Amino acid sequence: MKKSTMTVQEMPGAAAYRPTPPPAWKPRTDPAPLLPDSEPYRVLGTDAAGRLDAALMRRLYAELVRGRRYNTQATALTKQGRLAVYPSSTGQEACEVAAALVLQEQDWLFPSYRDTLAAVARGLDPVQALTLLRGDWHTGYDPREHRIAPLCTPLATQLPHAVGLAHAARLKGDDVVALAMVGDGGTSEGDFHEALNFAAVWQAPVVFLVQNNGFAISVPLAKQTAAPSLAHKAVGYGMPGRLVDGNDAAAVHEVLAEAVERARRGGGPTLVEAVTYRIDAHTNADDATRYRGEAEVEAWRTHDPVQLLERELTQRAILDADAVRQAREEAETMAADLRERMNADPVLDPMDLFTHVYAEKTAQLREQEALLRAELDAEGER
Amino acid sequence: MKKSTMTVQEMPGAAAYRPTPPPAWKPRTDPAPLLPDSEPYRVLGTDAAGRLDAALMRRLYAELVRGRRYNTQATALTKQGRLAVYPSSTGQEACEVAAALVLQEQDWLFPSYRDTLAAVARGLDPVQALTLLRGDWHTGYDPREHRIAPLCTPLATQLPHAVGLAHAARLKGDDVVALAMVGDGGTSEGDFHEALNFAAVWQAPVVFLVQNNGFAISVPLAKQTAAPSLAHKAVGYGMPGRLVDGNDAAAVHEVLAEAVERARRGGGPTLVEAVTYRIDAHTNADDATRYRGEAEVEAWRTHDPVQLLERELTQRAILDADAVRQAREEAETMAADLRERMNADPVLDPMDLFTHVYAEKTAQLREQEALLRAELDAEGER
Amino acid sequence: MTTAAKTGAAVTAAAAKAAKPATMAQALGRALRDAMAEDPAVHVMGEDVGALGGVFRVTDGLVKEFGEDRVTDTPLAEAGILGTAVGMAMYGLRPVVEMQFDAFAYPAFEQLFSHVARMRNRTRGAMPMPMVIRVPYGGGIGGVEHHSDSSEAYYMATPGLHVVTPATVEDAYGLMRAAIASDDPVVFLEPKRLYWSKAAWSPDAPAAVEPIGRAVVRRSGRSATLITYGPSLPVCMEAAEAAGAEGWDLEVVDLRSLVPFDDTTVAASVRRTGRAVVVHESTGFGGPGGEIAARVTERCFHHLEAPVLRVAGFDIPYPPPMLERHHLPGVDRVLDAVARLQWEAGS
Amino acid sequence: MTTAAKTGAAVTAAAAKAAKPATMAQALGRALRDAMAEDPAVHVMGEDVGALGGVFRVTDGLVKEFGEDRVTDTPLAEAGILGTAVGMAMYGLRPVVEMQFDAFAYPAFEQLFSHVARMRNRTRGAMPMPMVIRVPYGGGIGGVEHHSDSSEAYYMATPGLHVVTPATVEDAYGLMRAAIASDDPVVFLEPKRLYWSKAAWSPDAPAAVEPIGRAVVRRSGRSATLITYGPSLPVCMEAAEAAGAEGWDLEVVDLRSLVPFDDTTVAASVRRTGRAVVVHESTGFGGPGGEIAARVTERCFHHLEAPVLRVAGFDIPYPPPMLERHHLPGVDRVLDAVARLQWEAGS
Ligand SMILES: Cc1ncc(C[n+]2csc(CCOP(=O)(O)OP(=O)(O)O)c2C)c(N)n1
Ligand SMILES: Cc1ncc(C[n+]2csc(CCOP(=O)(O)OP(=O)(O)O)c2C)c(N)n1
Ligand SMILES: [Mg+2]
Ligand SMILES: [Mg+2]
Repeated sequence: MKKSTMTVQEMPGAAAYRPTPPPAWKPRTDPAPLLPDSEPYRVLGTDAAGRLDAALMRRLYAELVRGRRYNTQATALTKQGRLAVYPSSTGQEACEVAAALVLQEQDWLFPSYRDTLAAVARGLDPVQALTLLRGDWHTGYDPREHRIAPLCTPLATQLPHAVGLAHAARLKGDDVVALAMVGDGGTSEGDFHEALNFAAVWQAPVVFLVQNNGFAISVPLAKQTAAPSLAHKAVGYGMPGRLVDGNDAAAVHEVLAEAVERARRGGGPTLVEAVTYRIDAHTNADDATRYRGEAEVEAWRTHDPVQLLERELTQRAILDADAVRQAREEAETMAADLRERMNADPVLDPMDLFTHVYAEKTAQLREQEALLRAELDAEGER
Repeated sequence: MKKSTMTVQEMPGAAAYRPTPPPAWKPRTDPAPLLPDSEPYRVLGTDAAGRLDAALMRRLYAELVRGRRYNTQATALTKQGRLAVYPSSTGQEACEVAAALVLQEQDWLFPSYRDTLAAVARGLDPVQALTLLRGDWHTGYDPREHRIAPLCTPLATQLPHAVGLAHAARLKGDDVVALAMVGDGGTSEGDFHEALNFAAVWQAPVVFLVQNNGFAISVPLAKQTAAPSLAHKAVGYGMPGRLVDGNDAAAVHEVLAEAVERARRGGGPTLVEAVTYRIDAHTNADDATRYRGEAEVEAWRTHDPVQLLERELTQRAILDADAVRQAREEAETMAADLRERMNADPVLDPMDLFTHVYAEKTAQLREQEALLRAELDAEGER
Repeated sequence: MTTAAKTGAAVTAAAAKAAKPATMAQALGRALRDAMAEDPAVHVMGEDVGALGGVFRVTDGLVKEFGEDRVTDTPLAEAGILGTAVGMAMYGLRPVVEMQFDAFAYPAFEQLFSHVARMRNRTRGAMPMPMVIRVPYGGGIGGVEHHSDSSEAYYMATPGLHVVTPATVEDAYGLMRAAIASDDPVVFLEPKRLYWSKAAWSPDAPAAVEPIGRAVVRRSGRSATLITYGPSLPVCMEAAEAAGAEGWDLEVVDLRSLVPFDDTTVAASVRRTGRAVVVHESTGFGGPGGEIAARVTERCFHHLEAPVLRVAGFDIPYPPPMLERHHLPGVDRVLDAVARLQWEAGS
Repeated sequence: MTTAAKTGAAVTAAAAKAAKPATMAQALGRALRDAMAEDPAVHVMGEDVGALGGVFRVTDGLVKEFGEDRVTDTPLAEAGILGTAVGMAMYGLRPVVEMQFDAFAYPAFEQLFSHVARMRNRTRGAMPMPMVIRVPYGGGIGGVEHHSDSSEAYYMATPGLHVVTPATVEDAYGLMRAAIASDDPVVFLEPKRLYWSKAAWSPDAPAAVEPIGRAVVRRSGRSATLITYGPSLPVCMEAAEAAGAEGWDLEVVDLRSLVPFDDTTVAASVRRTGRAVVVHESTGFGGPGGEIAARVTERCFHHLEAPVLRVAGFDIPYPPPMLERHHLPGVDRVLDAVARLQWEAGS
């Protein structure tokens, strides 16, 4: 009680008072290096295109053509009832492909439901990549074998997984970078926030790629955020933010490659916003005419990632008519193969329902398994 | 199929190609006005102190003295078993008091469990404010009567409430601002992110006050965030961030008053980080010696909010010895009253358990009520 | 609940017109519309509820009629949606919140459990939470992972919430009106696979507002009682028809409200029949069936000829669409359970 | 589960020393320590688990012994904690995650329900989730709002999770070791009010690792079975003692594991006694008791002299500390239920 009735003039040391900065008040770092450019970074159509790596660009181009074809083929499969649903990435192929190409063998990709193409560009069998969307199982591949996490549906929930995995790899001393993909809508989820914060605090080797395609189903970006850009969110976590033209494959590749390299060097996480556009509806089941006009879509069609790259590379003689033809042929071959294999009914075993719930089946599950087996026997199905 | 096999040179309009910016690519606004100062804003000890409002400062001072006394008294009550627990705001009184004083009658305060003092400074009966922490009920007052939301324990969950209430008031055309309080640790929760984003998108009249007191229980700020400051998080939502010395009552009041005024004018939300320090342990049940040294605490004691204000006001002759004495006497009176009233056992009715679960008791609850009544009758308690 | 009473009167007063077929989705939308027209405090909010009309089109047309201030496409964050709705209710509004799919309500569970369900209790009645949380639930629509969960057990285990679910087009309207009129928070479970179910139903003379908490006997019978709700009601009705061939005359009770639970109607039926099977597609273990079987047994023990059996989804994560028919309780599984009701030992 | 086997061997091999009293919190901490010492893949993470040793001091001393990389004070965000733990488990670590209090696990429910519980199933076994989620639960410690929830119903209703809870100091050690050794995710419910319960227990010869999924008869009796777990075990033991005076010889079964459920032990007991009461402090409606009573009845119907009764917390939000004793099932309430087991009609 004594102390609190003393006036400050009577306080020992009061004269020498100088508010020294204990921890909560440490000198703040300059946010400038964290801030993204004010306009999306571009390479194609700019002077920077003069120093393009020809071999890389040809590869990127071939993958873009293949990617576009993959998207149209998968959408066609929904019409034939061969896929339950397909969230197309038509118009976003530059992001999908670049995300896959910047990673090394040992790195990990964390795709969302829209990112089957990124998984395919990384080398996954296109049929395996579509298992979730065909509906025979939730994941069609062994994530550890391919270092591709399962396609993730609950929005933004894959982001903390990427952080945890990258962190674990770093703790073990392994050279692994994780690249996680999320949409503009997904940035509004709490999991986005928590994941980026953990990543920054832990300085985890992870790259967050936000594909801002303008919409979360029907909801346009303006109803999603009031921020100067989604890349500006980086500042609040103390990580650098980059804003890039998501339809400029060369630019996306460069920015992501830099971020991956930075993470690999121990420089911590980066948030990349790639500005792009969803040319198709949200999925084949969606009716986009309810919430946007055709003029807007047409405007974006003139900024098509495949065409942008093709034109630049052709102009610079990095790509010739042969290479273009070859890319298309390869894409058609992939599509024909995909079509054919997807036309075969997947082999299903209803007893799989019980197989991987736990490491070992519980007595309860064994009872239920017996029930189903009896039903199937009665049906004569097995 | 036709289109996708055309080269870009063949495309209609390809020559005229110019990437026009549809919505997802709208010109980005300049983040500069959103960025906080690089050092916490101060008034006391600076030239700005020359233009202090004497009446307001005397009121602030009296409330700080009362607030400090309230904190010491409440802590004493835990030792006497009269409070289940008390999370003291000793050292943070400038924030607590300023938060209350900047609001008008019709505005709403959204306090956390640490902010009983803000509620008391707003005019709530000190005993009612302590009901939660005494343990006779979860909330001791009618939130609508006082426009003070229940003290909120699950971290950051009160923030979306403040946004929703402010938004609802605005929709109704009412002149209401909501001020919500949260700790540095609470900024890591997803609800913080979602609340700030909703507020910015809706341009809701709400002010977020983060009291950065250096710790979330034992976890220091450095393990909580890598951001330049917590105020920098504002940028990612497109709202202004302000960084203020949380022990400088004049500065906190000024910054909060500005933010409240801005919200009232329709200017939308503001994030304010007040840098302060938790002088006491997290609660009376906590042992702070496990995670911090006494030297750090001592350093902050020399930057005490009550003393800082007292010294400045005394030097500037805004406060004289009489006023100081009077403030202390009033504080002692409040403390004596609080002590006395808290020493009386609260009147409890076990049947209250069933009263406010639903608007009307379900048959099920009536059965359970009968069971308890029979037990109490058997015990002879009622 | 003056609002409810008023609403009931208004509805009864409406002139009856010739009924045309309507879907459950349409009936729900109509209930929202009528409630909004009557009470300016009712606000609809969620993901894609505006121009799109929701992914199931339940809110179709509302934004045109009532504007964006009352029909709001929110940012994509379920905790934020429910959390801001709490704030709106604190200020006296009556938010109707849409969770796009059952599994996507999980991020909002802290707000639901810790605030929506407790605010009235916390404040001794000073601050009620009149809000409806619409949750499309259940499977059978060929949805990929996370689009077919049955999450009713989570809601049932949370005191302070009402939990209702319609199984008919009429009830969809009536229960929704009652839910919006309620001064308590109501989790409104919408059976996805019944969205497109149709019934002759006139939107100009909509069904009466059902008081929440009353089960209904959908089919009378004397051999045994099928206790069910929502998506499993059609299954049970079909099973009851088929059971006739086996000589069983089954009664079917549609719970409609899981909280509060209508012990009176259910126990009366089981006392009459002496046998019961609970049917739902939610997983069996820890699912609603345990509670239901336990309370029926507590109340009807000496009337029971056999233990109350449960037919439910297996205790597994919801399977992929190509396998879901093996998971969902169908007519055969219901009849098998009926056959296990120890008929030989019976009266 | 080679790890479990190895662990068991190690434990058995340890020389038995004179037992000193230890608290449940200490036994849990010791289990964490031993597991960490044995397996470098085990990581402890959560809020305040480092220097502070957790608010209940369970992780006391671990950061000193194993460093901050393995005992990590995370940022304050439960979904983030569990979500990053999922990623760590994907990479082969075995995270032990602490949720500070039951109610503060709710923000992590989407990660728990949609990922932790399903990842193995989703990937056909390729990506198991060996992790332990420690949840201090239940009341009786004078905690203010949100510090006394019993949330086991939520976990039980989620296939893919194991759910265990110790009631004794020995089990705290044994079950924790088994949980960490398990290749499946285990929600480990720690009864708060038993943290300071003591037993003679030698940390140098700790209890054997209990296989998860086995209930245990804590007291044999012939009149009726009390089925319980965690915080309610001491209540039931006391009730069983007191019941002797009334002429009832009660058997007490401690479930220890809610998932998987040990039907064998429980049903065997009830078949012997012919009567049963389920006792827990979680709310009754939609709580664990319904499931337990239903499965016991399904299995023992013709052995039952009376319906299985339930003694549980009321169907209300957890009350403030000054009223909690009226909410929590105590000895009298248990004995009242036993008295209602229709003794007059019995054998
Ligand atoms: C947690 C959660 N809430 C809601 C949904 C339903 N949903 C699926 S996609 C989607 C929109 C996502 O938009 P965005 O993040 O921008 O990604 P995009 O689809 O544009 O690639 C919504 C609301 C979901 N999958 N997960
Ligand atoms: C959702 C949630 N998680 C955990 C807790 C337990 N808890 C209570 S206070 C606290 C630390 C909060 O730190 P901060 O936000 O900085 O506020 P301060 O206590 O410093 O005022 C924690 C972890 C909680 N109340 N709510
Ligand atoms: Mg999008
Ligand atoms: Mg703090």
